[in-house]
Amino acid sequence: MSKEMENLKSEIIRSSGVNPKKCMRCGKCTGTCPAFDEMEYHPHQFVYMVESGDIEPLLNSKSLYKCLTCFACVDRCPRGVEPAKLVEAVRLSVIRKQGANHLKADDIPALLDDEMPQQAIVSALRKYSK
Amino acid sequence: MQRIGVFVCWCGSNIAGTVDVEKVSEALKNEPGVVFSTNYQYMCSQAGQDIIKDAIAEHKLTGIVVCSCSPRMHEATFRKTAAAAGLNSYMVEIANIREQCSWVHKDMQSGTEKAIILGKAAVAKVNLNAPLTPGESPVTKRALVIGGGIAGIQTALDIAEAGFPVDIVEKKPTIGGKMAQLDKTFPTLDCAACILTPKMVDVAQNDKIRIFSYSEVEEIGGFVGNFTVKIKKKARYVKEDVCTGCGICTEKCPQKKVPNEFNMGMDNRRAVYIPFAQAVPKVATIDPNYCTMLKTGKCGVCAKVCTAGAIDYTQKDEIIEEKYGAIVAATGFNPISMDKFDEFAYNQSKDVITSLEFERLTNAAGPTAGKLLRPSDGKHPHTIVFVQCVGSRCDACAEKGKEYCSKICCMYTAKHAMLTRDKYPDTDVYVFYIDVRTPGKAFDEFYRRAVEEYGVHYIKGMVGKVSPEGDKLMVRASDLLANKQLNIAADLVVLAAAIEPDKSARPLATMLTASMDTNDFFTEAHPKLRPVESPTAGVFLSGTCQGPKDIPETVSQASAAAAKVIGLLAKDKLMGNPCVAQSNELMCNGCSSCERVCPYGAITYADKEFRMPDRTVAIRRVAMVNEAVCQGCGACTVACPSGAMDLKGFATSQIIAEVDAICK
Amino acid sequence: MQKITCESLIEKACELIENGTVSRVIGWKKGEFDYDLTPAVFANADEIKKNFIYNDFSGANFSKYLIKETRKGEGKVLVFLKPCDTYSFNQLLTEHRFDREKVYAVGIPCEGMADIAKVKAAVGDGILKITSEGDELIVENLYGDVNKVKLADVLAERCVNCKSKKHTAYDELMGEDGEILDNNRFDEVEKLENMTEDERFAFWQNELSRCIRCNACRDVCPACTCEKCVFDNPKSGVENKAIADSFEEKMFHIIRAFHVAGRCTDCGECSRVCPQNIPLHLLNRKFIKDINTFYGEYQAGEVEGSRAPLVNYTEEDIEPNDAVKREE
Amino acid sequence: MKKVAYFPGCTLKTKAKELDRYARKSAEALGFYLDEIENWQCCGGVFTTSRNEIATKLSSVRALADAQKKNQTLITVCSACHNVIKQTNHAMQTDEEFALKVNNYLGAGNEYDGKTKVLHYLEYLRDEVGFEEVAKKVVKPLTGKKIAAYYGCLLLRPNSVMAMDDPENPTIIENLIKALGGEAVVYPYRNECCGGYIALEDADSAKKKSTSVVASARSHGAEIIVTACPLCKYNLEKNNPEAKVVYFTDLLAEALGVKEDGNE
Amino acid sequence: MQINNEFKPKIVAFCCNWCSYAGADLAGNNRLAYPECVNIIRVPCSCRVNPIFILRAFQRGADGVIICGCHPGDCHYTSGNYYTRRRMALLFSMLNYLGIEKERIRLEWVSAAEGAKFAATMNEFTEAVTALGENKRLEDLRCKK
Repeated sequence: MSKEMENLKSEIIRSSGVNPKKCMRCGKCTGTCPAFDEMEYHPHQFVYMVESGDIEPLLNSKSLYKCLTCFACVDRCPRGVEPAKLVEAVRLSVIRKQGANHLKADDIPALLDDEMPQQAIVSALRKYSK
Repeated sequence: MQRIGVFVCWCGSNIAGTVDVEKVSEALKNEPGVVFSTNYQYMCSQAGQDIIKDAIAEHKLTGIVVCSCSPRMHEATFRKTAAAAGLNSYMVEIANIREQCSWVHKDMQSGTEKAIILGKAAVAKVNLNAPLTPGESPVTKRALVIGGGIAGIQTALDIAEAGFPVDIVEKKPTIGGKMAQLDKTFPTLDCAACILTPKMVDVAQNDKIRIFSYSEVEEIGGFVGNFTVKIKKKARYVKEDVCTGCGICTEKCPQKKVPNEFNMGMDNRRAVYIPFAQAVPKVATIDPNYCTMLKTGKCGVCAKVCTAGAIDYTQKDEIIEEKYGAIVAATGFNPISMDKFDEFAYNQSKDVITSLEFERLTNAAGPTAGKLLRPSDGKHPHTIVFVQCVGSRCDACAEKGKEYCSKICCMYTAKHAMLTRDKYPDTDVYVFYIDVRTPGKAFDEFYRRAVEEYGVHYIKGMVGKVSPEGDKLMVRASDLLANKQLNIAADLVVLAAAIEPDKSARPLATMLTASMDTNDFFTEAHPKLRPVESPTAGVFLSGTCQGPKDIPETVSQASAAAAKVIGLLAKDKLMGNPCVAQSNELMCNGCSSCERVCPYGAITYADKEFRMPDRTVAIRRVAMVNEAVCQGCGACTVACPSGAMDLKGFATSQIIAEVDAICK
Repeated sequence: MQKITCESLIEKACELIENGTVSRVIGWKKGEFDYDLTPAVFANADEIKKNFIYNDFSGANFSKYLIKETRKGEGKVLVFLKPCDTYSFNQLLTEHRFDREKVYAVGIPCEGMADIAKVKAAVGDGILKITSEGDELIVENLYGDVNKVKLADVLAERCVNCKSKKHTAYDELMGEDGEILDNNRFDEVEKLENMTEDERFAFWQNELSRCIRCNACRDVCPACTCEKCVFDNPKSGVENKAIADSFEEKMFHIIRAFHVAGRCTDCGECSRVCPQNIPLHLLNRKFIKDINTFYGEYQAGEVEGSRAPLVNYTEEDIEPNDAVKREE
Repeated sequence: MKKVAYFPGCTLKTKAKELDRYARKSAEALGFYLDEIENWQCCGGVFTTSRNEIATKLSSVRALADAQKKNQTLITVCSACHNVIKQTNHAMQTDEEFALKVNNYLGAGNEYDGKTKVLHYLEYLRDEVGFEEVAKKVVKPLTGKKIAAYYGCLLLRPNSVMAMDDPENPTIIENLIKALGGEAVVYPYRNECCGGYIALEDADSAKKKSTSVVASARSHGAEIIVTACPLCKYNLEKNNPEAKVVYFTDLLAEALGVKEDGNE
Repeated sequence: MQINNEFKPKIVAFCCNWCSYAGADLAGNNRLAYPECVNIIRVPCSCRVNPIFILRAFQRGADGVIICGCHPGDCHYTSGNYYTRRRMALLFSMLNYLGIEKERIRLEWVSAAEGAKFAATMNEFTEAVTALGENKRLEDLRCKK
């Protein structure tokens, strides 16, 4: 593992509070995930890849923005690993970088319709931008 | 003042090579109490032992020190030597000048100096030794087995076989336990009833065995060899000795809507019932929670139809007190509740069942007469999903699941899958697994057969959610090897629920002062070398109350426990280790510190009268050590603030004498 | 809050002895001066009315007296317990040291007791009379001077760092109950911990070398209630009647503190009675602090029947080698 | 009348005014008053689980601190606000390092110690008012209506923090429906995600999820779907124009007889 | 330095009968050398070691005291060493608080199989105590010759 990845891994673990070593690779998170079809890397892969330091592919993956934060994986994990928190931490490590926002305020008007509640906009901004 | 003899062994050149043995025996001559000191090539040889015996006689020795190899090697030898010469064997101390001196040091001079120091320490200790006699206690030659499952049955049969009377206490109306509910057994696929029920009959017919069914242990007192136990025989409202087990009452009882626990509540029984055809004892029991007569005083049908006149609505609980020399815990297991795992929809659909329920569904004596039919609509299921590790290996939160592997699920699931495919080849069977664990004779072959010969779909992954839709159960799961999420429309979902110790184990452990782990499994005296004994002397462990086990393991452990019990009951008297704690009543505060650290429950308290200096009498609570139970660890001696508690053979004064001798 | 006065206690004591609830009363009796009170047992109302006293110097913790007193005679013993005393009371009950049935405990609130050394330091020697007025003490001396000192300024050390105004045991409570307090009682221990090894050694060498081995600390300690003390027992390996060497001082105080570790209620009596003013409570508090950090908060005497930390364990306890800071 | 601190949230002031209005009216009919805290700010809509994300959680902490000053329980109606505020409160209670950083931001004198009790309006009805009491106040029972509760994610998960109900087999809304005289339809997708905020940039994904929720409710016979979340309502309605989705406060107000247009 | 080289400390090792004493025997069987100054006292269990014994050893001239027991969880008496661990944690901390050199006292878990660990531990401990020199802070002058 490169020094850089080593640092990134420990930052992700620290900020998420998740211990990926607890994972016993049962795949219940992935068996549970409602966003499975939209993701290229699935919850159990996030856990495994962070643990093994193979984080680069995750940083560039659209999967980061497909997690619905529905916490189903968090609740159902038999080991208390909380994969959603790990996905969030990886995403934050990307969007916290200068200019790396996934969603820009300027993009929003085009995405709106009349009925969409404010809640959707603020939530998406929280999830996708810094 | 002691008259001490010192015997320095050369151990050929093992000691004499690095230690000047002559100098050692010479130096120790001048120590207080020493009246004789010599050295010899091999003290442990017959000639060496004769030197010791002769010296004891000739010099009227009251204590001896042997400077030789480790006491772990020859302490027992020299104790026997001393005893043969009429000296109390606990008047012997060993100075370990081989393993802890000559073998680890190179220099003759410093090695000799150290040997002298070790010898002096031993002499200092012996000066304070007192003759010790192992305590003796009689043994009640009767055993109690708590739990009448296959573990309890096997233990009881083996003990009875050796000629000792044994009682089984079973809280249910019949013995047989979980195994009686099973259909087939892995890996040989014998029918469980075919191999269990003959054993149950053996138990019933063995005149050394008494069965207290529908009974519970209320109170346990005493200690190894001398337990006193109170057993509560719950009122079954049927005279056990009169009932012929004809079953007419169970057919005529008008109360038909009682969930049948033997069939996991999947059908009903009457208020008066015999759990199953081969029950032992085969007598009826009236369930007071449902019996109309007992609840309202109106009915009495069973009494009318009983030609034997066995029904007795006035029966009361009965307490029986009995003495036992040994107690075996065989309290067994239960599947955990599925309430906290409703992502699998156990509480939302009747067609989501546990593996034990599946056993009943496939059992010829079960609610469907052995036909595999869905509980909801009685249809034949075509797609069945088995989910492994439901609640096992789960440490997300303690109230939900169990951190341990339940051990038996992989094999019984393979069995279920295989038998289903065997009987109903038109069924698709999926097994979701995290790992398939099959250590055991012919186990992995069995699992492979399920895959290779019977075409069971084993999928590495876990079910995330089961959604009842229409008459289907939509199963969403992962297939980790294919990196896919699967959606299977199943007809039946079977959950391999984790197993946990029976709830009665915890209060029983408290009564026995036997220790338990955090999961409420009984702890072994030693996990490797004494696996069927509890650390509490006289208490033995049989079956799953000690940890998850399959039937062959349970039976072997049950027999092993029986062997230990037989070994104990075969003795007329128990000889204790005399190096036990003793409490000085005059100094004891009665504060309970010692009791709290004692791992064996060897300490009890009594109020004693003491004559005070002013001639008044004061009553004080003081500790008393049960020498038969104490194992001599000494934890109490340090917990005791006043120093009232001391350890024979390793007394405070003796250890201090050794410290002083070494540091001089 | 209702201020408890000497009169109200006398009234209560007389009432309980006259209505037969109790047969004896443990209380304070005036000594030579207003500030040197001695514990006493009263058997009738007249004695109580004549000699019973309660003032800002009624610091003595009576819990320990119950052991001997409850073994004597018939009937119950009345004891007045300040909040801190109830901890000792509970601890002794936990250790089965007296029969609860033979005691009638009346909880009394406490705003702190005065330390005569601090009073003398404030107003000088030659004190004749001390009375209390509001939150002040009025001190009259030989020379006819009348000085006032605030009670808050002359509080005994243990009261400065009072750990609780809440009674943990009583049959009857006079006044209102208070709360368990936040306090800074470990500050001094921490200060010592932060010194170097050499500095700590010098500090304690200086303190403990003053010990005259009078055994007052042991005799007053409500946890030191052994039927026979190890220091009086020739077989214990620590017996010694007098200090003969600097080692003895350390041995005595280490073992004394160790024997009460996990049982000490931090009542501060040891330091209060030490004629040499050795801060002995700092030894006990070190153990309390360590126990709190290593094994979780534990206050002896807070809950009757609780399992003391030294007769308990978990599988994950700290290793002794790590219990001592290694980085120095 | 008993006052409880109330955090409405931004959507309740705009797109989901009826959720707010009927919550207040029903509360009064049931004998408590929603005391809107002053100067509240948007909760942010989602809780960022990262332990070092401080700034985005401050508005929630301020709301919690406000409620504490009033010495009141803090009630929310919107599922999202509820989730964010409850999770923030939990972090303040359990993550010392986080709490310290937050309190440094809040400044001396404004620290928050985690002692406010956060309840969802539904919890308040169940635990404080009691569904039996609610049933007694019903004047227009919803008799004959087949109503499916839609919980979504935010009310129930993560269960260790939300601790509102069994996350896999919840009963709180069903019991409310029963108390109001309606027939509760239980269906497996009631705790599945509607797609949430993803609707903004991946409408297809949201559509997939929302349609399966509605299909599941319908296949079990539901006529009306009830929710507590404006975003859930949006997603379900947008992707299933024929579905009738209402807020639980709507039904509540109707049954209690405090809804103006009872004939909709 | 000269003095230190000549200084030979006196070390008392309390070893539990079931694990550490057997570990010491194994060190002997394998001829793993350690200094002569280490003298072993056999106790049934490390929980038999009273703090009084330790102080007594220092009083009588020991320069270092080491307590050895079974690894936690392996105690022959199931729980003895857990109590030892608590007692010694408090005692060590107290001695250090009084300014006694922390290197003079140690607790090690040595199993019956760890002969090599026993020898290594004793070598290391002796070295540490030798570096400290004579025990002055807990000495009893009357016991010095």
